[in-house]
Parts: sequence; structure tokens; C-alpha cells
Amino acid sequence: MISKILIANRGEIALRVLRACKELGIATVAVHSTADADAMHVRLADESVCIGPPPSRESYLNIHQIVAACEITGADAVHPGYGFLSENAKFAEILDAHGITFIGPTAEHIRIMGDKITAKKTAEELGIPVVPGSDGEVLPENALEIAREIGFPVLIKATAGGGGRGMKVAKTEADLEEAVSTARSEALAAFGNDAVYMEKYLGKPRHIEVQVIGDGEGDAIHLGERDCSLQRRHQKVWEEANSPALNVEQRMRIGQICADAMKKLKYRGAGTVEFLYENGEFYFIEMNTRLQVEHPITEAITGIDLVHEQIRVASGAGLSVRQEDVVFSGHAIECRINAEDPRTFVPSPGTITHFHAPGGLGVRVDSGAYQGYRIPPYYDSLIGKLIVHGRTRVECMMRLRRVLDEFVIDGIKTTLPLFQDLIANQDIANGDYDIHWLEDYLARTSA
Amino acid sequence: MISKILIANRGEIALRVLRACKELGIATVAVHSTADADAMHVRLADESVCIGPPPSRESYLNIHQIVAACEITGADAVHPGYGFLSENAKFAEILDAHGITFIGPTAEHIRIMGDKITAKKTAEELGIPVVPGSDGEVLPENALEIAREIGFPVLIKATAGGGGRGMKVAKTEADLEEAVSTARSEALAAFGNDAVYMEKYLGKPRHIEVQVIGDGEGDAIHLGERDCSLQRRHQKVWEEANSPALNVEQRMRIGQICADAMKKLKYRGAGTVEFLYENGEFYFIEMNTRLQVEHPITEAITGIDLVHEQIRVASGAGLSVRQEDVVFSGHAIECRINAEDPRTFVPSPGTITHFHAPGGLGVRVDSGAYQGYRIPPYYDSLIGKLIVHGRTRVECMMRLRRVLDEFVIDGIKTTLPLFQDLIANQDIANGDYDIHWLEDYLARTSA
Amino acid sequence: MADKKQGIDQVLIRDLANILNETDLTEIEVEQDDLRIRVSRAGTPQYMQAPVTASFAAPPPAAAAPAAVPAADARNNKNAVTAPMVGTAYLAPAPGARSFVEVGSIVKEGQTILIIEAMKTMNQIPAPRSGKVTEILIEDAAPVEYGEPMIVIE
Amino acid sequence: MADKKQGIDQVLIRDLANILNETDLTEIEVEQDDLRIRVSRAGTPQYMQAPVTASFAAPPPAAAAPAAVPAADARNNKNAVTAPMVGTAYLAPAPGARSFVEVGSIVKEGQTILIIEAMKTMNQIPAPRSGKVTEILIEDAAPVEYGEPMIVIE
Repeated sequence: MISKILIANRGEIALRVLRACKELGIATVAVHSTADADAMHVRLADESVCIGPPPSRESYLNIHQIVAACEITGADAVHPGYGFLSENAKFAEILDAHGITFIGPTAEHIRIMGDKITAKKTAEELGIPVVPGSDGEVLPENALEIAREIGFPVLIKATAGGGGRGMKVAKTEADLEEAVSTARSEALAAFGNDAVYMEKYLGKPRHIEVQVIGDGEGDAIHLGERDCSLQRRHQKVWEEANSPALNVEQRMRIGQICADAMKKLKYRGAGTVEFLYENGEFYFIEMNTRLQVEHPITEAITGIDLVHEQIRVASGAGLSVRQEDVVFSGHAIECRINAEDPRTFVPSPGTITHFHAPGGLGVRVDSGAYQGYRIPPYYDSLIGKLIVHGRTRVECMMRLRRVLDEFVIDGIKTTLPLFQDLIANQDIANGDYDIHWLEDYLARTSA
Repeated sequence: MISKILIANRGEIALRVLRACKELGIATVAVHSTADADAMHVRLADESVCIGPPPSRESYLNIHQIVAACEITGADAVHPGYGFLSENAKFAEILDAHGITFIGPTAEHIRIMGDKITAKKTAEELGIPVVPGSDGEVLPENALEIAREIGFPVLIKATAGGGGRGMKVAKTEADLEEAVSTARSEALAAFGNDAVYMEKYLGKPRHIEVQVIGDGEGDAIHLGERDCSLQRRHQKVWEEANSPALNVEQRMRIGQICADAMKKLKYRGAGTVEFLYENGEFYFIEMNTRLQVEHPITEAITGIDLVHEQIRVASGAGLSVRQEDVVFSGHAIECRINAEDPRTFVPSPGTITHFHAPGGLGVRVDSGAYQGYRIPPYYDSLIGKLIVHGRTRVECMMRLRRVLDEFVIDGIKTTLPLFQDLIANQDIANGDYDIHWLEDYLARTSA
Repeated sequence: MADKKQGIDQVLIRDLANILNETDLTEIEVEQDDLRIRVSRAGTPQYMQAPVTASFAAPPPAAAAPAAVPAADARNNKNAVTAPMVGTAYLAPAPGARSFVEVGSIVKEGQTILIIEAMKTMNQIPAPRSGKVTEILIEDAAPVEYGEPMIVIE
Repeated sequence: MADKKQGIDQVLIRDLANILNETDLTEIEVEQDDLRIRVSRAGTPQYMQAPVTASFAAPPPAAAAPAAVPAADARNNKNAVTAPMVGTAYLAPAPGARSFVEVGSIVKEGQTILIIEAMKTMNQIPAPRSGKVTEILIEDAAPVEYGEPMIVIE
């Protein structure tokens, strides 16, 4: 069993993990850089160890220091949070060599999923749907046959390419011949190589991801999906569970596919299988072998504490729930509160002069911020997460609207005003958005 | 329909009601005394009206001023919260005469339940179990027959009495004769009247109350019970839902009895039927015809917003749920945060120099307090409520323990340390307490 | 501590306190040799003094306040007659009739200076003292809340 | 501010207050020779400066700090050699052996003054400069965290 956990992270996720440990009666060690000595989780931890100067490379990414901190405190397990060392296979191996439990999957699984090509291949073998494409080069003479098999629209891409050059969409059979030949000549001009391949083209996909958790012994469950389509520069901004786009049958089908895959893999710990979703079909992007920032919306609709489960399976205690006990109840939305200008997204570190969290039914705030807290300029700008739950999506949205009016963070700029704009938008109200929506909206409204 | 609600209250419940109004898209009017001009709900309301000086009599209890405030703001409904005018039948009538909706039951139902004798009689007629007792005077010659019917132990009380004099307990038949004669002679000496009556004696009862809500048209549901046995001087301190003492069958039986009674009564709005509970039996104490302080624990385990329902039924929209849709999920505990010394309970008004609410999964804070808030000395000392939810009672208690460590209220004394003591107590851990437990504990530990 | 026992300079403390108040500071700390003096004003409600950026910190919405907001100093004028009740204030006894008072009017204590209607009742508001009306802070038929300044009599 | 000792320079304080207000700062602290003046306006991060009453506001638990807590001024001593890494500090090359240095020792820059063990590796910590050891702030075999002062060399 695990008796003392070292939390190898900072900010809201370190506090999140600390809370779970306390609720399980497990002692905690906070490690921190000199810049984070005043962090809330450091103050609340049973023990704390300063592991280096502000740069992450010398502190939160410094494996040597973190293992040494385990040694001097006697911590028998490490929770890596997200980011930093959470998907570092070497870290997992080193901990293992020192007899310290890594709260996460095996190093092997981290490695498999950390490599895009191996991950896609593995996913396919495990029965997870991937983006259909040509196995090899597409030539003018076999293009139609391949395209018919994949289904229109299709995308012709330069094998050697990147950056959009040598990339053409064929919406119908009529477009195909020209698309292939144009792509080939562009590819030749750009890369000196006219080889192209073909993939299913997704014009307006949503980002939908399935939460899974496995016990490492062959049992695994899914906890439904999250819709994280609202992104800016591939950064998620607003997440919902469940997705407004899926019905119960779709949810349970893709969930079961992922859970079955994790069973086959004997996956241990929490993980997220990410998909692009369009016209009722799912296409695997990648799998994250760790806790996600947006995990609380899944907790809100299931009542299951994912960090509790992570710790359980890491300690060999197995999952606390079976698939048939998982009930999805209501709707939840998470807003990521970043210390940034809500329009330009320029980071805004500084001192929080006023901080007042909203309260009432269906509201959760995960944040290490407090009045007087000085946000260090060295790390990412996420300073808190607002999670709102309601019995229905409408109730959730109405609640979110009132909650945004209550939340006070002064002294720095935050993304709160962006969410006040979004909550008043008709597309958002309708749940009608794809992965391009937010960038388009920002471009449109800042013009 | 209701388009603008005047909130005729202050403090955390005014904020609670305001939140519900905002979530329903209904405009709000805050009324306040001069002492509450800086209150959070006043700042968050769409409109506010100062209705008088600090004394409640001249502001929050001043019907004339509140109706005038409705007139100048055009509010078409009033939510009375709890306390103040919430159980004032005359207020309900005056609002009615002015064409303003009172968000609560009819004046008639308020009157019935406001009178102890009428309430007990009505409850009995509606099929709610009451404390069995003799219908009239008990004489030495009929005492045994009556006592056998009631069941031992029984309490002999002076008809003219009070204050414990002329009051004797007979545990068994052997004690009865002496108890009756002693009670009669004490009663004669104390009150000049030797008439006594007999009631069931409850030695170690729990306080269990059932939440009901009716639509005023003959439909009503129950939302399970709350256990509020932990009291000090008849003030509830810590409440749980569901009660650790009841099983599902008991819960559903007493709940259904109360719901059926409310159907017969055509009760409108939220109400609470309070019982003493001992050895598997329920004994009616009184019915509160309003929202209770501790309503959030019921919301936590059902997901149903009681203030939403109150507003719905007041506006004629009916209940949003049927009895068969009510699902009890997990366990919830409320701690009342009073600005009081945690041991002597002496009020501690003043300025809050630091305020930081706990966060994370399963935590709700209802409070109008904030950093820099000056608690006025004129009103009661409740400054906030902490509500914690978990999948099981154990998870809930573990979570509460970690949450109490996070909650910061400085500058005044609060009851937070009392809860830190209670969470560490074995009886509390076991759910093994009655209505005398807390007073006994306080006497024991402060000696 | 009669004389200058420990040498605590009470005059200095008072001076610092004056500076504190005059400059709107909340704290001054001075240390010199063995002397350390700190004067501060406790727990001024920061929330309120803060630059208003969030809706929460905003002052109560003015919807129920009179349409014409008088100058702040007039509102705080100690000579202003304030509303003793919530209601609708009328400056004249009937629509179109002459106002009870105008700026420049000389009023006697007890003389009706306006009416507040509440719950269908007309409440005559008397002048609390004799004097000259120097300012009328509300418009006719404006809603007033308790304590709201209405007419300045000097 | 030189001369009038008891005559705390009130003009200076007012000047600082003006600067404070004009620059929209919340705090100015000036230290010169023996004089220290601090002026502040609300909005200073009270959380940290506040008297510690709640567990939250408490300083980080000291479990991982050395057993013998050195005097606060020694910890802040600019001449202290701080731990460049987390680990277990040893004052001697082996159990029972003579310590590398003792109070009073004269050390040369580069000379090993202690060892920090981390991940089964012994790391020799050299003196950053020549001087005299005036204080040893840790005990033998004590856990040290990054930046923790260990030995004062003056």
C-alpha cells in the first residue's frame, strides 16, 4: 500500500492531487521551486521540499532532485499530475528502479502512446477507429479506387510534406483527378518528390475524448466522453461532459470500444483516448497516458474521484467501480481560468489583489490562487478551473452565467471575460461548434 | 409568470435565493437595512432598496417598507428566505392583497402549522405519526391502562405545568404508580392544580426531518430526510442527509407518509416535517412552512435545486420532478459556520481580515462573507454554510476533514474549530448520536 | 507611562496617525535605532476601495435610485432631509399643482415639504427645521429608498 | 534624515506617501543605515504578512527541514553556503570520521566542506570561497532541500 505520496507538480493540479491524498488519509510531500515556496499546496502539504530554482528544467523536470526528495522524505509513491514528467517513460523507470510507485501507467505504455506512429498502429490493433487512409503512395491510376474505399471527401497530402503545401481536398469523384495531379506537382515543386498519399478529409470535426481507467490486470472501464472542441492554438479553453453532439448509444459504443482496448492492453491508471469526430464517426488522434486538465467535468457527472482511482490502482487495490455502476448524471462545463488577456491571450503574471470564488449549488473551483498570491512568470498561465454542473445542459449554462458574474480575480487579467462572451453566444448555447469555431469567433469579433 | 423577485432577507440565504433567480433568468431586487449596504447579495442584485435602519423590526420585519419596495421596483414576487417574515401569515396575505406573489405556502397553511396544537392535530388527521399521549387527564385508576396503550417508558406531565416541575418518567409498570402520585403532588404544590397527563417518553431521540415540496394543486413529493440531531440549545450545528440511522425502507416509508399528507393538504411550496425518532418510530414535532437553513444537503444528494422548485410552484409551473425520478446519491454533511467562539458560542462580530473558501470535488460554500466584510452586530451569527458531498458517508467525512483544513476565516472567531473536533470524534464517525449528544460532549470536553 | 518613560513619543504617534489619515495610507512603519513605530488602520474594507473591475465589486446598481443623481457632496450634506421611508416622492400635492417648495423657499419647521406615497398611502413629510431650501436632490415622482437625501435646508 | 534622531522625518514620510499615491504602488520600504521606513496602502498581500492563525496561513511544515532550526538571521546570512541539491548532508567523509570542517576552521575555496548524498551518489560540496567557518547550521546526516543554508563562511 501507499503511505506517503510526493506530488511532482505545481499549481492547481498539485493542490488537486493533495486534496485526494488527504481524503484517502495518505501523507503528502510537496516539492517546489524557489518561485513556488508560497504556493497553497506547499502550505497545505504535510512536508515540503524545495528542489531547485524557478526554471522547470532545474526543478519540476529534474528527475534527480525529485528522486532525492523521495529519499529524504521516505515517500513511497509519486503522483506526476499532468505536464512536466507525467508522460516521461524514463522517470517512471527510474522510480521503479528505486522501489517508488509511479502513479500512472507502465513505462512501456507511456512509450507506445508517446510515439504518434506506434500509437496509431497500436490503437488500430486494439480496435480503436483511426483516420482511414491509403497504405502507401497514391497514383493517378489507383486514386479513385482508394478514394471510394475511404469515402469522400478525401485529402491528398505530400508524403514528404508539411505546412499545407502539396495538400488538396477532393470533395467528390469529379474533383479527384485534378486534386491528385495538382497535389503531385505542388509536392514536386515544394519537396522535390511527387509522392502523395490519401486520407479521409475532416472539414468541421469536433474534439471528443474518452476517459478510461484500468487496473493494470486486465480490467478497465470508461467514464464517458468530454467535448473539448473549443480550442485556441490547440489549447483547450472550454470543455463539456457529455458532448452535446453524442447520443447515449454513440457514447456507450465508443466508450466500450476504448474500455475493451484498455483491457486488452492491460492498461494501468487513468488515460484519455482523443478523437476527431465528424458525421457520426470517430477518428483516433492520440492517447494521453495521464490525468487531463479537464478531468473534473467527468468527476462532476459521475461522482467518481479520478485521482482516488489513480491512487487505488497504483497501490494494487483495483477500481472502486464497475462499468455497470457508472451513472452519467447531468451536464458539466469547465472554463480554464488563465492569467492572460482575454482577447490577445498575452500572459498577465502579477499579484492577485482580490480573489473571491463563486459558491452555491453545482459549483467547483480548483485553484491554488488566493488574495495576495503572486503568480510567478516562469510557468504556464493556468491559475484555476471553474467547473459547473447542472441537471441538464441548459441548467448548467444558466448556472455558469450566474457564476461568472460572481467570480472576482483582480490585479491581473484573466480569461473570465472571454467566458462571459461565450456564454452569451447562440452557437455555444446550441452546442453547435467544431474545433475551428473559437479561432473563427475570435478573428471575427476582434476585427 | 414571475419576472422580478424581491428578496426579503439578508445574509447567506439572500445570496442563495439571488443565485437561483439569476439561474432562472429572473430579475432581482435586494432590500437591506443601512447596516447591510455592503452585503454581497446587494452588490450582485439587479436593483437594491434600502428599507430602514439596522434593527430588524424597522427593516427586515417591516412589512410596510417591503411592500413599498415592491411598488417602486415593480417586483411581482417576494422570496422570504427563512426567519424574518418567512412564516408570517399576515405578510403573505398583504402581498396577496397587493397582487404580489408570496413564494411560499398559503397564509392558511402558515397559520395552521404556526400553532403547535393545531399543527399536531392537523398532522394526525393527515396520517403523520405524532407522540402518543393521553387524550385528557390521567388518574391513578386509569394510568396503567393508558400507559400500556402508549407503551413504556412514559412521561407524566402537569397539565398546568412547565419547566420540568410536575414531570416524572415511568420506565416500567413498576414505576408507574409512584410516578403518577409524585407528579400529582408536585403539580399541586407548584401550580395549585394536580391534573396530569401522559405522553410517550423519548430518552435518546434523534431529530430527523423530511423535506417535502408541493405544487398547491394536490401533487407533492418528498426528497428524503435530514438528520439534525447535533444541536446546541435547540440550534442545529451539523446536519446530514441521509440520516445514518435510517435504512432505505424506513426512508421511503416516512417520506411517502409526508408526501401523501402534503397532497391531501394541497400544500404549496417547500416545507419540512420535523420528527423525533427513537427505536424505529417517528414522532411529529412541527412543520416548518419555508426553506430550511440546511436545505443544501438535500440538494447535494438529489441534485434538485429547492429554490428553483419553490419559484416554479409559486409561479404555477408545477414541480420539475416526479417522485419516481428522485434519486438519492451519496451522502452530504452541512457545517454551520457561525461568527462565534467555538466553545462558549459568544458571538464574534467584526471584520473578516482573511477569507478563503475551500475548493475541489464535492464542496459547496454558501456564504455572503468576503475578505474585508464587516459582520454587523445586529443579526444572527450564521455567516456561511459548508456543504460536503461524497459517494458514501465515509468519503464525505474524509472530504470534510480535508476541507476544514483549507477553510480560512480570520479576524473573527468562528465555529470551524468545533467541526475539526467533531470530525475527529468516534461517535460522530459512527453516526452514533442523539439530540443530547452535542450538549453532553461540550459539557464533557470543556470541563 | 506619564513622562517619557520608555521614551515612547506619543506626539510622534499622533503625527504619524495624522499623516496616515491625510494621505489615505493604511500603514506606516518607521524604524530608527531601537525605535520602531508602526501605525495602521485596521481592515479597511479593501473590497470596496478597490478599483472597480469585476461586477462583484461594483456599487449597488442604481436602478432604484433617483434618475438624476445629485452631486456626491450634496448627497452627503448633513443638512439634507432624508427619506424616512421607501416610496415614491412627490414634490407637489397633485399633478400639475405648485411644488411645496422650490430652491430659495424659506420653510418653517413642521411645514410639509414633500409627500411620499407607499402602499397607496400619501405620507406628508414635514421640514425637520426652519431654513432656506438650497437644493432639491430628487425629481418629482421619483422612487426613494430609506435614508436617501431629498431636499437640502440650510 | 541624518541628524534629528527622535525627530523621525515626517516630511520624508509624506513624500513617500505622495510617491506611493502617484505611482499607484501599494508599498514602499526604505532602509538606510539604521533608519527603515515602510509606507503602504491596503491591497498589500495580507495573506502572507498576516498573523498566523489558520492552518492555511501557516508556513510550510518543517518536517523536511533540518532537525536543529538555526536562528532566523543565520538562515538569511548572505555568507551561508546553501545546498545546491536535495539530499542528505554529511559533515564527515564516513561515520565516525573527522568532520570536514568545524566552527573556527579556515577553509580554502574549492575545499570539500561536506557531502550531500542523493540517489546513492555522494556529491562533494566545495567551499565557494576561502574564509573562516563561523557557524554550522545543519546536523550530520540531516536532510537538506535546495537552497537551504548549511555552513557560514566569513
